[in-house]
Amino acid sequence: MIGGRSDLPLSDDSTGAYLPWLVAPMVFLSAVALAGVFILNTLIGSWDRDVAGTLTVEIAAAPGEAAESAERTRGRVEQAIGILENTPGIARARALSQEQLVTLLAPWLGSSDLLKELPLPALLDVTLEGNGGVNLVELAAKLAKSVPGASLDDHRVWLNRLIYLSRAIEWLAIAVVVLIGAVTSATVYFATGTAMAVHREVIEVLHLIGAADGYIAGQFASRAVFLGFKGGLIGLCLTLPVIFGIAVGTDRLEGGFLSDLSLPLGGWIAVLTLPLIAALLAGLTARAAVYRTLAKML
Amino acid sequence: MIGGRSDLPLSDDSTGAYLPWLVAPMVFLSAVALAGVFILNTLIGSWDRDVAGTLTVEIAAAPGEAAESAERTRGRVEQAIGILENTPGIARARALSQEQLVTLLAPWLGSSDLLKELPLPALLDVTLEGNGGVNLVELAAKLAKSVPGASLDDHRVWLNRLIYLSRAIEWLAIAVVVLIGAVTSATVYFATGTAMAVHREVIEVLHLIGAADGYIAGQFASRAVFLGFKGGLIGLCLTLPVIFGIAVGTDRLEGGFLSDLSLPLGGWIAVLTLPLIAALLAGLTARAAVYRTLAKML
Amino acid sequence: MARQHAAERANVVQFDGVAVRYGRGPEILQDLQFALPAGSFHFLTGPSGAGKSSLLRLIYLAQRPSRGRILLFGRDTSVARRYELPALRRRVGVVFQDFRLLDHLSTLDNVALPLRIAGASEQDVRKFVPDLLNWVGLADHIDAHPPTLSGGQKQRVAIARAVIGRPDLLLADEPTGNVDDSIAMRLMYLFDELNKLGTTVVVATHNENLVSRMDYPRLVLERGRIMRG
Amino acid sequence: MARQHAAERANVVQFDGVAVRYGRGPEILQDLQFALPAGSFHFLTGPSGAGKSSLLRLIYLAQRPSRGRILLFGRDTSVARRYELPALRRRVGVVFQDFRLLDHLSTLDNVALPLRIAGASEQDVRKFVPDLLNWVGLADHIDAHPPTLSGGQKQRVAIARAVIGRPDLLLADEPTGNVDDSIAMRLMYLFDELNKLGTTVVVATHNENLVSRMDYPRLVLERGRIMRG
Ligand SMILES: Nc1ncnc2c1ncn2[C@@H]1O[C@H](COP(=O)(O)OP(=O)(O)OP(=O)(O)O)[C@@H](O)[C@H]1O
Ligand SMILES: Nc1ncnc2c1ncn2[C@@H]1O[C@H](COP(=O)(O)OP(=O)(O)OP(=O)(O)O)[C@@H](O)[C@H]1O
Ligand SMILES: [Mg+2]
Ligand SMILES: [Mg+2]
Repeated sequence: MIGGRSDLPLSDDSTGAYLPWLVAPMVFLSAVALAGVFILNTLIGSWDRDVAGTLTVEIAAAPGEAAESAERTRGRVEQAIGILENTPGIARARALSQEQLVTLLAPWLGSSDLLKELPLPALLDVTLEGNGGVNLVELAAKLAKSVPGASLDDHRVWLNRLIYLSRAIEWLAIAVVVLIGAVTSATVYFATGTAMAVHREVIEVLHLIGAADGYIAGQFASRAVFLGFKGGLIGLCLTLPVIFGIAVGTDRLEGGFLSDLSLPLGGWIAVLTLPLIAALLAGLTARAAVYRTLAKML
Repeated sequence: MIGGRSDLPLSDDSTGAYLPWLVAPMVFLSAVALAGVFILNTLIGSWDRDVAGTLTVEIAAAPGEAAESAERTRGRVEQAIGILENTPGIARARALSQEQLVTLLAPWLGSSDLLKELPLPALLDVTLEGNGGVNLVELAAKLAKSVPGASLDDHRVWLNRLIYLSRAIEWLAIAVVVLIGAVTSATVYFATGTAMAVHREVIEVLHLIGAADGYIAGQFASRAVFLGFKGGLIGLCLTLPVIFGIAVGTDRLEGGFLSDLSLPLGGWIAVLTLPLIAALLAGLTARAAVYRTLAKML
Repeated sequence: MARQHAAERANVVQFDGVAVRYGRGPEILQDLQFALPAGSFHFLTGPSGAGKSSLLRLIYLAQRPSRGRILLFGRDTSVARRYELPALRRRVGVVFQDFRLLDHLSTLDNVALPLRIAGASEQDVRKFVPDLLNWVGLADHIDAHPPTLSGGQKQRVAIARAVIGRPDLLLADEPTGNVDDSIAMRLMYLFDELNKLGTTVVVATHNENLVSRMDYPRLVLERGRIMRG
Repeated sequence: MARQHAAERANVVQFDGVAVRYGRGPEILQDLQFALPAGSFHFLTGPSGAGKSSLLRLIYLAQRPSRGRILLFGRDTSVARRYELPALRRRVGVVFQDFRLLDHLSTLDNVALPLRIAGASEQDVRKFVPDLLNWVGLADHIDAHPPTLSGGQKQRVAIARAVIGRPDLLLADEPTGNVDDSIAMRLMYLFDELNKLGTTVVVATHNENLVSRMDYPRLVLERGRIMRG
């Protein structure tokens, strides 16, 4: 499609010259948004793995004398296990034994024999199913409401909350990508269409001289492919520093927490494909616009 | 600027017709990005208030016999207070007394007299300065490293972490707004410039007939203002459902946690100003482009 | 062409009850019924606005008649498929009244256009185009672009473009409006030469001087009809 | 005008050693030294490409000379400020060789353009424009747009636009190339009338017929210089 002799005055006119400069920023925006989605997705994936596996639920000791307290605490534990095991995505919930509890509390309260005589809180070890699809935020709210003194591992709940927020942002970013893609297409479409309007007379003369429709359309299409690709490349060149900038910048900001903010291979491929898409789109639009112009002629 | 007799063939030509359709999606993108920044900023503001005020640091009881443990724990407390009081943004750090501790632990371990004999963990009550500018994530890391067994209130650290992430996203969104603004300007600039290239002959004829530069530029500028404003309004109409959609959608998703996801007044003003900015920009560009075209003529 | 029917072959152009109207206006041309035999040379005259350009537009397939049938090289253009038309058009050379040169191409490239569209080699272009430009007096302006040419120079480029492909049919619409009589005669001589080589020629003109100096039949358009002059 | 110097006032156009070259090409016009007295009528002739249009372009301020000085209505155009030029241009009516009509305006609006730019009322437009269009034979095409007009009709619109403002100076570049001799004479009569009312007229033309039929002096351009005919 590129190359070949051009009989058309499309090489240095002001109409063609601006097409790359419309395409470039659009490809830039698309690429940045696309890269953002990929980075975010990777990040969420790594968090997801942290959330998968097991989880701890703590149930405070019920108030009252030791025996009474222990009785009531046991009732709450049963209740919590019931709720947990009825939650989709949770494989199993099991209360820790007294010994296990003491072992766990030792670093906090010292390994005193006195511990054994205290009305201890209960800890439940919850095993999640492989896919990690539990909404811990909802679960925490439900537990807190139904079982007095029950609380879900704070760290996990927060991570889950973060994941949900990030997912929302991810969807927004995908929407932005789609949107910008649509706008880019519209821009290329209208810009190319305008070029055709400007060159209507040229098209007509070629038509009357006996050029076949395909010949005329091909000339304009190859020109548009070239200009669209040029714009796409410019846009891409603007994108690369931004992608690296995001990685480096956020990395420094969050120190380790967001450390894997680099673009995965799939993301690179997607971003690098954009100029080709822009070029193809420009070419097809030009072709269609010329055919549409020609269709009005005998 | 709008209205007045138009002597120019700018009313129904294909060149002018496409300007609004280039401006509309750009204004749409700008408005969505702008609204996003405002919403995010409000959200972060409300989280910020949650983080302000006081904060708890927990220091696990050191291992060993009761007396020895208490001694070592006290040493760690001193150390932690030293670190805390040297952190900018922290007004004061104070260890809770034994009585306060027991009162606090009672709900968890029952209010047994045995508690008093345990090697209890220490709790520090930390008062933050008004502006809430402490990086809790960093502080937590520093404490954990320097003082064995010290940990910062998990909830708060997570909230802080979220705030930092959101701030990063906010800056990104601001960058996107600036970027899209620049792209919009470029689009309007080039689109209007092209219209001038197309109308070069018209401009030249008017010039040679004796029309003053201001007259010619004014005709094109008022036309461009109209088209730009039309495009801006279309873009705005597309924006409103999206803004409401974001508010409703994220609201449902996170149930309460993100409940104040509505656009603040300032945001509404900024978003509603966009069509005016687009119109102004189109007008000024057209004016400048015509003057530039005319400047090449005698 | 070789195996075509003799009667069809004889007439390069044939109009059967052709009429033209624009939009819902009156009929500009009415019931046109005439034929142009192969190898003929006609002048087309008539007052301004009589429909000379419209008639030529019908022949070079820029416009459909609102009524009637037009045969071009024996092919009924009203039933011809769209993809057949370019080949027909390539056999017709046209000098447009408003030149229609491509501003961004040099004189040489403008004139070479029909050759290139027909797939001629660059060698042929280099061989024929400068010669022809020399003949029409534009040897000094081979690399000039139309906007830098004078009115008469543009007209001569338009004529060169129309004849470069040695078309079977040459339509010239007011080809001498911007040149003086000596150049006009020189251009007519060019058409005459082409005609002698077999090209059918129609020249629409207001130049009475020219018409009277050359001994060719005349089609007079008046009130939408043709009166043989 | 009223308080201008008498000698300046006498000459509407004055060329002092004017030369024109395009880019780094040769000088198209050389050492032009002449004056057009107020109220005069000249034909400008010369072969195609001699520089007639270029000379007129200098006068209507579309182009600067590469050398020399041009006085228009007594004002030295080489020292005039940019903002003074529109007022000078409004006193000059021009018929461009390639018409330069605005395709998106109707015939009426095209012709009304100079009036509107000069700030005339719609009432005046409605009063003068249809009359003039009637005179040039375009009464039926008042609402037509240029692309739907024939070549001669466009030319007449261009002429109407040039004369509608009763300019002090009328420059017509090949104004009769697309009309027959009877319309041409009618248009010349229009110019003649304007001239009698005080307008200075210059008509560049190839139409020998026309020049010889009217008894006006002739400026002949040849090899870049003016030879009074
Ligand atoms: N596209 C069009 N739409 C409407 N009317 C048209 C169109 N083209 C031509 N006409 C009208 O048809 C009539 C004939 O036009 P045409 O150009 O054929 O005349 P012509 O004989 O070539 O005149 P001229 O000698 O002035 O060139 C004119 O009145 C013109 O206004
Ligand atoms: N913008 C330009 N750039 C370069 N050369 C030009 C330009 N305009 C005109 N010329 C050249 O200057 C010469 C004179 O052109 P001009 O249009 O003045 O001739 P003319 O006398 O009006 O001819 P015609 O009778 O054919 O209209 C020509 O050779 C032309 O090619
Ligand atoms: Mg005609
Ligand atoms: Mg000329």
